Amino acid sequence: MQTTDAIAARIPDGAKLAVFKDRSCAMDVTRALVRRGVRDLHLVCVPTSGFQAELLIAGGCVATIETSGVSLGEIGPAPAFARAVKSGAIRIMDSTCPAIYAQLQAAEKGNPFAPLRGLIGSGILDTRPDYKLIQNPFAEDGRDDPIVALPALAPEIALFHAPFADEAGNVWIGRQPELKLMAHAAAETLVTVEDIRPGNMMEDETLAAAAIPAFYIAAIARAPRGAWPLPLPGHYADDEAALREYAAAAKTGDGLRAWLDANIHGAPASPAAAE
Amino acid sequence: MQTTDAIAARIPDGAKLAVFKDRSCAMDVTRALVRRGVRDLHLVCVPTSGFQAELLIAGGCVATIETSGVSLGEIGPAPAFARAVKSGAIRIMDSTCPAIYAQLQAAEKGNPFAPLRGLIGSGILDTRPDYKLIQNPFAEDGRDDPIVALPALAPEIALFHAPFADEAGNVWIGRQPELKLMAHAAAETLVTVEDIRPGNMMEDETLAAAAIPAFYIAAIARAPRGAWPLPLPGHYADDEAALREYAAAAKTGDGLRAWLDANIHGAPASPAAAE
Amino acid sequence: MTVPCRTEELMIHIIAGLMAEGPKGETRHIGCGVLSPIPGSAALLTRHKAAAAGKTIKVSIIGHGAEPYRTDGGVDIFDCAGQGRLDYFFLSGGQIDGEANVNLLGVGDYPGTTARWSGSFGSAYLYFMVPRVILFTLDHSRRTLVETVDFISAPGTSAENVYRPGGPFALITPRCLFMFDREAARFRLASIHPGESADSIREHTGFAYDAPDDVPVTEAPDAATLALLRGEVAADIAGAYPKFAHDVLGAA
Amino acid sequence: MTVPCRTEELMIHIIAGLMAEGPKGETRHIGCGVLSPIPGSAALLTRHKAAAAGKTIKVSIIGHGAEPYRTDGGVDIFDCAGQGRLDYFFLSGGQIDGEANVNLLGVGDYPGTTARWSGSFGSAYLYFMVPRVILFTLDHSRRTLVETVDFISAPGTSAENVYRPGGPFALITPRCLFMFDREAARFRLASIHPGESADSIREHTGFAYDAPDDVPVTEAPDAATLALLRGEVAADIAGAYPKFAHDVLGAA
Repeated sequence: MQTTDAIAARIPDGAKLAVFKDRSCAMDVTRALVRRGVRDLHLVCVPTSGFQAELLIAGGCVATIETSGVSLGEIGPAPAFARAVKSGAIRIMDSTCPAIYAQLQAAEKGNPFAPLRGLIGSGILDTRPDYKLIQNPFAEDGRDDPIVALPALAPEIALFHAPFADEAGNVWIGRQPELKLMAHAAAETLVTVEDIRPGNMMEDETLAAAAIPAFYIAAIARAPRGAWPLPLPGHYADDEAALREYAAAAKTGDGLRAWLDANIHGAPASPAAAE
Repeated sequence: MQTTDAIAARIPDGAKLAVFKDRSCAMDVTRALVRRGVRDLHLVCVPTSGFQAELLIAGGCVATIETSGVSLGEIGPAPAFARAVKSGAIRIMDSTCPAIYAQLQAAEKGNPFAPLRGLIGSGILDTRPDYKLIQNPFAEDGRDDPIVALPALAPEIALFHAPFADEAGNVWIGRQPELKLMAHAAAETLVTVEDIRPGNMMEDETLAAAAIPAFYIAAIARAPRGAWPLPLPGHYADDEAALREYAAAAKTGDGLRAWLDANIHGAPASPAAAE
Repeated sequence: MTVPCRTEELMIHIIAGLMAEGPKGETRHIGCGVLSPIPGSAALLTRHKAAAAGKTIKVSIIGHGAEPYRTDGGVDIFDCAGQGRLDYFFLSGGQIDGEANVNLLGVGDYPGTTARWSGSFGSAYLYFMVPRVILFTLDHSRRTLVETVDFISAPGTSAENVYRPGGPFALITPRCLFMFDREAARFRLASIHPGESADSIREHTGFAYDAPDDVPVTEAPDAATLALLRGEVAADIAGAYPKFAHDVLGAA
Repeated sequence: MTVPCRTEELMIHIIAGLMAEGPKGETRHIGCGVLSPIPGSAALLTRHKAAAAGKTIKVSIIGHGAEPYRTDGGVDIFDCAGQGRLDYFFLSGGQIDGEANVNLLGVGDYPGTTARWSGSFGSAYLYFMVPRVILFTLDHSRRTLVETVDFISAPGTSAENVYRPGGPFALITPRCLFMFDREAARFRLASIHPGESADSIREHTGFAYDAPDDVPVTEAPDAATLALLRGEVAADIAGAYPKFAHDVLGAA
């Protein structure tokens, strides 16, 4: 068994790191990364991100972000993200959700690329020279039928937080099959969980259907409420007050620095760890 | 709620019908189809088949079979299949397992095609003019890098047998995610189940992860032991004696006709139905 | 008989009316993205009204935590669209122009040097694949409804050779309803909400559009619809938008 | 010390020896297809031996009903190979020729007018993607080991421009072990099982191959290996091949 800090220690400067949306995020590890001062991450958001990307950008950890969007949802825009993109402090690779999924699925299958409809005429194509326009080889009667080919996207590391793992190292992900896609596409998968259960969930037909086999998992750490202040579906909701407090503070650079000092650099990893 | 015969009645002559491997097969419906004398099916095996394809071919129901293989597993070759292919009584579209999966996944995603490595130099490519060789648009430095493009494969109907459904029409498939792929790729999905449970499995995080939502399901019938003599994983094994009896009888055309008369045309749909 | 209602409620009512039928007969499936409480409520209103008539409409609301509105994982809604199994979807934009181009990304030189918004999300795919995409905005002003967007997250129309079964259907704002003519690549003013006029619409709209000589006034919801909206729909939408359900629809 | 054993047990022992190390250091993952009890047993023997040394080797056996040997759905094993996460796989064939082309389909004009077998299964993909594919047959005769296959389910070698991280590694038969030289596109006789000779191999092999002047005799398993094979391995492989486990390995 690993600690949250040990998980964070496996993520080096410059890593191409895949993170998931705005829930089931390994936020304890994310805080540990900011505290350690990891640099130059290439963040792959599957297919978007919220407070997790925002915090890593606020902490100065990100060189490049590949995403279909970053926002704090109902709470509003992501201020550090918006400032960093406007100023050019980070490089952004804008995409659209199904393109990022398709790119990960290409890596999952060992394909060099995946075709995808849509995108033609979107400014995204102009900003992504790595997305190529090809002809549909199955167009009827040799008709002109352009379609976008997306390169496979294989992150070096996938990182997320799940409800539980078992002693055999399998991880239960519930209704979030994208987490399995991330584990398949990435070279290495790091996971925190609410709990470690005895036994082997793969022997249980009901649990096994929503499990990632241990074979795909490089390291697991127990981190109760490890997704806080983001939600873990079926377990806890987001901590809206904490997120609003952050959003209000981060409106200015000074406010953000004070928030980081109080909440990251001088604070424990999570409320549970403080107990 | 439907009957097995009502499910079979939804499958017309000539239908492009997807069936699954050698387990979780809707065998009650298959027998009903043979009994009714359905004709000219285009059978899509996902990605292979066993006794189900063999029986439909034996019954004269199949015009075309698209498959990576048909065998009775440890019991031996599939005699009616082998005879029908040798004599040209059915048209075969030979493929390889991951190609059929990739073609269904292309249909699932609304893509016109899917790339796949391998296949180049296999005789399969020579026999499948619908599989095309294209250039990998991401080959380094314009290097010659041929790759196979497979057309999307959207069956008209997907048919299988699952452990249970619920009153809301959701179907639980357990550890067989390919069944969900079939439902997504096909225009219409027909299912038989061991049992119908009260309530809505989608409200249960554990069950929901391995469920096909009712939205994808056109009709469900209860058919206890509906996969017999094939196995339903986690519920019952195959009936090896019944399969061996078939294999022995089907070695000759006369033996096969006698077996069909005794076991299909003059018999009830399943042992349970006979009780 | 109509009764007083909020602008948001009027918008929900209008959208639901648009979706009473589908592109190919009955409406089967309505999808809603993130940050879309008005469309989400409209989808649920459509669903509840259809249910009263014994018909089932599937509603998928990205981010909704409860059955039957949540999606089957994040990939599913896009695959659904690719399969032709999604009839309606909604898009907004920091800018929307007269050719129905949508900008969710920002203002100024790319990547948004003047203002940077969240990003294009699924728009660059769904706008092509969903037969009827309904645009919406809460800011009907020349700032949002512009002549030409600074960045095209997703284009309103495409060249004839581009595979595109879907596209824009209508644009609903707090002031009016526009319908989109794909042949002409132009909006047409369809109805004006109470309190607005042809002139006030023209004044606040940054793009050119067609308008009939007599523009009808938007029909307000009747009491039964409002009761449904403030009751069952409000309770349901709270699963994704608790604040909206409470503040706008008055849910407990 | 070696003890008498069945030919199948010898084959299992030899295959396991081949897999003790992987293409890039330690063996991580061995996959076995349908109708492959000997390879399946070899994979399990490799796994049990590694476990005794404190190392974990993943074994996936298509059709195995029990943990930890079953796959995560039917697509997973192919995706695993595509990801480079599968080190070894096994293929047999109704015909195997001197260039390691494999025919699983039939004899005579396509689609098998003289004899029609089951089909090519996953061979046309896995033979390309898995670094070390071990071929096996129980029929070492000129009928099976032919000069040229009637149909290429999967080719032994590919032109230089074809992406191919994988391919044939060895061929095990009841008479001998061949290793495959990918550069030369030829088999080389590596060892001869007890009771066979260089001449008997030549007599029963339909293709040309290389052979050293002195061909070693295949090393038989020691008593500990046989005990492991007839004990834990037999019990484990029974989950996929109960008849084989009972008849060949003597499992209860």
